Amino acid sequence: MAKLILNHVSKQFGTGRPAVAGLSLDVREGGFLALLGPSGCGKTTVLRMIAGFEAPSDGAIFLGERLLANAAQSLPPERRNMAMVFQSYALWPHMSVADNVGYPLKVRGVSRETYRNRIREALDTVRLADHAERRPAELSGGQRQRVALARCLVTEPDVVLLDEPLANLDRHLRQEMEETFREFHQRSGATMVYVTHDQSEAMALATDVAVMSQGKLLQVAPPEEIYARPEGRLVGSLIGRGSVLSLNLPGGLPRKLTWEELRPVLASPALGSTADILVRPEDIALSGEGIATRVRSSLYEGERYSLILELEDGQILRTFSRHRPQVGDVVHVTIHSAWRL
Amino acid sequence: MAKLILNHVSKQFGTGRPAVAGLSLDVREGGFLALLGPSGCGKTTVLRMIAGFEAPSDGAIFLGERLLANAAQSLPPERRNMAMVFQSYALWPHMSVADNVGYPLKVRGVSRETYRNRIREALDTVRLADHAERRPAELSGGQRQRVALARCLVTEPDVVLLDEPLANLDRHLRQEMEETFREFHQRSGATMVYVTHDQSEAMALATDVAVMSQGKLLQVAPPEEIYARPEGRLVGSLIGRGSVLSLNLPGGLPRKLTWEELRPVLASPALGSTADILVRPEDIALSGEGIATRVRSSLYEGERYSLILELEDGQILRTFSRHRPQVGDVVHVTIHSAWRL
Amino acid sequence: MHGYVRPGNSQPAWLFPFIVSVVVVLSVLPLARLAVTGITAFADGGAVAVLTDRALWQATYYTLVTAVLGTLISVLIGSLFAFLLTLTDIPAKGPLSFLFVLPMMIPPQVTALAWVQMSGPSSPLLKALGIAPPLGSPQPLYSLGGIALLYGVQHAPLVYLALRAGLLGVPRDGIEAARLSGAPALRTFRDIVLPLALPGMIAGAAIAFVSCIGNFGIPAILGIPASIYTLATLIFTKFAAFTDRTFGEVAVLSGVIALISVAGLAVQERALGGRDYRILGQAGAATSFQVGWWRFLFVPVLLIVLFFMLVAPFFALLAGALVPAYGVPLTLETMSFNAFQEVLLRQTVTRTAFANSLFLATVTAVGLLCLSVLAGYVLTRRRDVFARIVASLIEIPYALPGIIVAVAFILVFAAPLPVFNVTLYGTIWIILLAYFASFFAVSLKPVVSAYRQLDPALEEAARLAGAGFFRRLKDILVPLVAPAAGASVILVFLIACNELTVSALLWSAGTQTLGVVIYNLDDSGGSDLASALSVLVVLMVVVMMLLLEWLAKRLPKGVVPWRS
Amino acid sequence: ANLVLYTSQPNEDAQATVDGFMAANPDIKVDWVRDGTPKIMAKLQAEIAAGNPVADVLLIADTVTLERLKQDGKLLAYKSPEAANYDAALYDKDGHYYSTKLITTGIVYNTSAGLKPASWQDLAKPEAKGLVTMPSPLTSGAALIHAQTLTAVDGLGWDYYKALAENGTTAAGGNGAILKAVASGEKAYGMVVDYMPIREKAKGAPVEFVFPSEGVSAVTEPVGILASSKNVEAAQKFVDYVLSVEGQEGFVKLGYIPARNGVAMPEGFPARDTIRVLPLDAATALKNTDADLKTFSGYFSSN
Ligand SMILES: Nc1ncnc2c1ncn2[C@@H]1O[C@H](COP(=O)(O)OP(=O)(O)OP(=O)(O)O)[C@@H](O)[C@H]1O
Ligand SMILES: Nc1ncnc2c1ncn2[C@@H]1O[C@H](COP(=O)(O)OP(=O)(O)OP(=O)(O)O)[C@@H](O)[C@H]1O
Ligand SMILES: [Mg+2]
Ligand SMILES: [Mg+2]
Repeated sequence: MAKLILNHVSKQFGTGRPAVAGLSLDVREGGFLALLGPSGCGKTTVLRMIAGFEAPSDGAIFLGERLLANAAQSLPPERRNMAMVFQSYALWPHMSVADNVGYPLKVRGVSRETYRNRIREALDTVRLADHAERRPAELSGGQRQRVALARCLVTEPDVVLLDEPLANLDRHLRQEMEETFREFHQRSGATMVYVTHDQSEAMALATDVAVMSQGKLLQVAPPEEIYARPEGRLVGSLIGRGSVLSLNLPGGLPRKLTWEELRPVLASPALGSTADILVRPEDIALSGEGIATRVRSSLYEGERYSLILELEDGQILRTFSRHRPQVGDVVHVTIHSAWRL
Repeated sequence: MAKLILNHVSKQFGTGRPAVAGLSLDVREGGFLALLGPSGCGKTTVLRMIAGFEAPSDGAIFLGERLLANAAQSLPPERRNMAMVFQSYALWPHMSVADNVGYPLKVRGVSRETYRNRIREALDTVRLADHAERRPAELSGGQRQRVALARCLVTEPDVVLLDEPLANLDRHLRQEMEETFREFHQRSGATMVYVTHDQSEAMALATDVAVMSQGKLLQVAPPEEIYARPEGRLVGSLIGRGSVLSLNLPGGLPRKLTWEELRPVLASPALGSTADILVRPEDIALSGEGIATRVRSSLYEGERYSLILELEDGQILRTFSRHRPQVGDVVHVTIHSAWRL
Repeated sequence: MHGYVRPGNSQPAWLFPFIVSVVVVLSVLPLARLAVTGITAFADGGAVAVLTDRALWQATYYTLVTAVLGTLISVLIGSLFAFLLTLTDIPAKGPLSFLFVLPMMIPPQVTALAWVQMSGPSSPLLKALGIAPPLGSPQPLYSLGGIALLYGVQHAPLVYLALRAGLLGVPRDGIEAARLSGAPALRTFRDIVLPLALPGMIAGAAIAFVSCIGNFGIPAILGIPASIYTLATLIFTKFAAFTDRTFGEVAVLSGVIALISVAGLAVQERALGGRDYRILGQAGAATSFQVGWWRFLFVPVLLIVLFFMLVAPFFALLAGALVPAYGVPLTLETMSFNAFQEVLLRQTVTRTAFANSLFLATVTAVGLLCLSVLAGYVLTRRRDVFARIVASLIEIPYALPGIIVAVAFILVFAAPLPVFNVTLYGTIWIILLAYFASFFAVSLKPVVSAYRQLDPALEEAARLAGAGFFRRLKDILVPLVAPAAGASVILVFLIACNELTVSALLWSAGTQTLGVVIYNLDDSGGSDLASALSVLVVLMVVVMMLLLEWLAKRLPKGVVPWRS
Repeated sequence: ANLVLYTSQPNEDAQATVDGFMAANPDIKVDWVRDGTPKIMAKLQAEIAAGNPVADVLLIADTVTLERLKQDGKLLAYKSPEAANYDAALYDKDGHYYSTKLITTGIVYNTSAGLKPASWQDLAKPEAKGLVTMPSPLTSGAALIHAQTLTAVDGLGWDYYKALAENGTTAAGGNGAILKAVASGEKAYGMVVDYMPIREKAKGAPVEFVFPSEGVSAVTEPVGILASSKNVEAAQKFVDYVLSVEGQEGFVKLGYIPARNGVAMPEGFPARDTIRVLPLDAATALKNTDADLKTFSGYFSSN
């Protein structure tokens, strides 16, 4: 196990825009990196380059001292000792579930007994022990995804690549699987790279979160850090469910703003040069006082309502409420804290 | 547009356990039904029977007065005027994105101009206008899913079936797409059946939520109702992120329990016949008073920490906290309200 | 009720009956008529004598041994080419696969003769190397092994084309997942690629096997000198000494061939049995294996194989066309273009034959493609006994030697058709019908295996889009099975182009085919003319293939087998 | 309807014959089909079985084949006025068929071969071991007749064939294949019909043909009219034409020995009286066919 290093990696598919552009990233030894970013930003492409399915058009990838790939040469995937859950699962339709899961073991030539035990264990973990003899075509979407998961975790890889491994699972299974990842990570010490659209998943599992957009890396930081101190508008709006306001901030203020600092700014219209301010929903309190906003929409989410509030100048704030305000109502809010991006 | 009626529908795949067992369900005219349930419970199978890809082994499906299918006969899918987003997308690899999206229009023989306009609109909606000439193989996972979405919404179907249509999209797109569904639903009045694992999605969009498990229907109700008054342990634990306690309730209590009613029960050990009590995380307050619990785990989720608290007798409670307690700490909680399942 | 179908049924109600009636006309009727004639010929007994004749069982044994060995060899060569030229990055893939399709155009007799000469006492090659055997030493090709080897060489392109279509359907992420699991290239090939391409491979093997059973040219040249009779050559000897029992004997022999081919089909079903080949999600493996330095081994190997399969026989043909008489050494002085002038300018029948054969081959290839697309659909969707019977009935005519098919068709069609009161016999249409019957199996095989690999969701999505059966056939299914459809059309076209034995009995004035003309020229001592015409046929095919190459941009991806 | 001729003559010869006939009878049009005798017979028999034979006139192979058709009642009896000019052995006395030419089978050898054979017995000599090839009676009717003729000769008999088999002789394909094998030097000696090597030699091929001293067998390419013919008159004219001096001279021009008495020999052939044609009784030969084939394959299946 060693550090995974991406050094100025680019990938062109010949479509004009590069899928990945000059991305540099270190994943520390035994780290658990969550890779976030909008659809089509190049996450899968990064994983595929790490695994060795695509050669970088430029730059180099190392695992510790060992060169994995650069534009000229590339270690074949079968010699990288990695494992991956594919976004498309990539199950082998001609093999049973058990054979799919056991294939990496078979290639490594383990004894029959170990083979059987490890398959059973892996299938137990993903709750598919009684589907061992089925073919992938006879499984539901989530079951297929779980087979892919079991196959990924059955060996002892140096690097584990997970491409939306839980997208098709219900919440319960998801929680169980997250637990499995955590255990696996602790037990094996493998370096893990995890692509997901589910942020609470990412935050809960990862030691570091990387945010990409349009092939570029925007920020890497531990979860708490990236949530509390995102850099730039894109990261700010991508992480968490906050809203970004353009406000006319006076100079000399700290990045973390309090209600006292915000209140005067909110009252004055945004003119001239503006700054982007991130306001998290949990930092907004619906109270009788504060500034007036109009409820633009309120959506039931079970636990609470998710509100979109409109400021006077038309900018919006997102927040939650346990009660349902009527659309069009005027509510007063205070903003405990905000973050200048 | 008319009511969609599933009448005692069953489906056997010959694997011993039926995939769907005696399911009866009405989706009201122009309704928006969210279908929830654990992985492998038969959701996709229900959609496939409504679409006409699988014939029910037993029972019948009607759209208004019109029989769609029973065990003996079936209206072919091409004559049902439905649209579907497949869990596996089912894009046609030999066609460009635009052709994929436009195919249902082409079959309907619309004029060239309408054809082009409608495709452009649909692709704009899913933010793929500049990928119109690509092949599906050259798209990312989320982009493929969006093509499938665009194809589904391009015509004016009577019934729209959505099988995890947003599983691979980031939060922003997801919100936009939800908005699109809502608009589409209002504009077209189509009956929609929506399978998802994301409950806030389901709650926010649906007029009714149906919960399935192991091929059976457990409960159908409007979102607020099913969240507030779930029937049975399964629905209770599936909807929302609550925890279910087994408690020794005295007789004569209402189903909705207050702290006053709960407090004595929690103090006494659960012996003899017990009742299942659902406690929602948002109904738990961490306060200096109340009963003592030990923090078993606390996971960062960005907005807040998700806690698992252990009661004295080992049962667990889930709740949230904006601050991070240490694992092993003792915290006192009060439970504002709970629900007897 | 109107518009309803049986549950789980995606094909229109008329489709299966339609296919059944086609099969009845093309296969059941002629075969049944032959059987009836055979039984009548045995009116006074004698069937037992034929069945207990040692020669019959000997021939059956030889047929089986040579066919099985030949199939193995052709699978070996065909797979080597298909794999290297479809999935790896070796250089010059296009030209190599272009050339590999050509050997099908060289009549088997020519290849056989070329090889006999190459390995015989008068071989220029061996002479040059100084290892030519002395005059009169036994010819090693006159043996079971020799026959099998030539079968293998002759049918390798069939396997190549069918397997290539299968390989194109293997999903790329499946290969990648295997590589990441730690499987090196060969292992991935064995565990993932091969099993997933199995339908294509088995289709190829089945075509090769059935072709071997029915082949006449190769065992006639290589077997008879060593007194090795296969069923096909044995049938021919029965016709040579015609008696009133001949039809009976021939029917029995044909029955044995039919049994072998049905058994072959059963083996094939068994091999595919119960498994699922539906590719889930995105297909399209494209180039997935880097050969690296191995290319310096692979490319020469492919070139050597091509030399023996194509170059040597072709130059034997060319030499035969350029010398004035057989046995005259080819030198600059003896060389003459007389034969070409004769066939091109003076023999009017050449033009007729070109026109006829082109017409027949084109209509057969295209017509059978349409039938195959329909039949393949039905046969993969309904997997019941009836489907299997229909599949066998389609198979049998191809397994029978052409002369039998022709006789059966004469029996049915020599008399005017009832009701219509027209006689097909003596027109080009009866040849066309017989071609349809003979080559249906060739056309169907690759298409069926491609259907097996299809992800059903793709058709379902089209149905939901509102596309009726023909619509989705045209827009979705056919483009998706395009590589197989391309293979099917090209296979049938090439085979029909220089077909001989069926048309030999069915032609009449004005309906000569190229095969018939070449054979007659050769048989009448004009071997130089025959060679010249064969060379011209090969050139014509090359030109047509180049035309296809030019068209390829407008055809669906994968249709043209030498483009990747 | 046109007169339909089924023939096994080579292409050009068939065309020449038909052209000659049509020149002599401008009001009759002829369609012809040519193929090897087995295929022509298969076609004809299948047509007969289907109840609609297309052919009117046959001009094929040998008297044994036509004798068989005659015995099945498939041939029409026609007494041609030209018959007077033929040996009685050359036509059926009831007029079902008439021989039209003599195609003899002798020995061809490659000019580079060591031994210059002069008799059939020479082929069984040790010098020819493994160097001889011949058409197989199992696939060629002419080869069968050849075998039946030779084995009826005193001093040859089936023992001769046995000796050939032991001497490594191969029995392969048809006459064309034999010629190719010998011309290309793959084999040194072969049994083959006369006109092929004589023609090829003229074109420069390194082959020589000999009429062995014991005599040669001959097939006579008889002509006959099918009983089912709907064109009897034209068919009779055709028979008369091929038997006439004019028709016979046409064959000579093509390089065949004429059957009619008093017609000159073609170029490259020795005088008619130096060639000893061995006799064959069609009816007897027909009767023994099965047994002879068995004997033959008994000798030749062991190698
Ligand atoms: N073709 C089939 N043959 C046999 N069993 C099948 C087949 N298709 C589905 N099943 C089984 O039927 C059950 C229901 O499958 P279905 O696909 O409807 O689940 P689902 O609710 O959509 O699950 P998911 O959320 O994982 O997609 C599963 O247990 C699955 O294994
Ligand atoms: N084979 C290809 N050819 C051309 N373009 C491609 C190819 N594969 C991916 N792309 C493009 O590269 C970009 C990055 O794709 P990638 O699959 O890495 O995105 P992603 O971040 O994984 O997105 P998602 O979350 O939707 O899966 C996308 O815009 C996609 O269209
Ligand atoms: Mg992706
Ligand atoms: Mg599903």
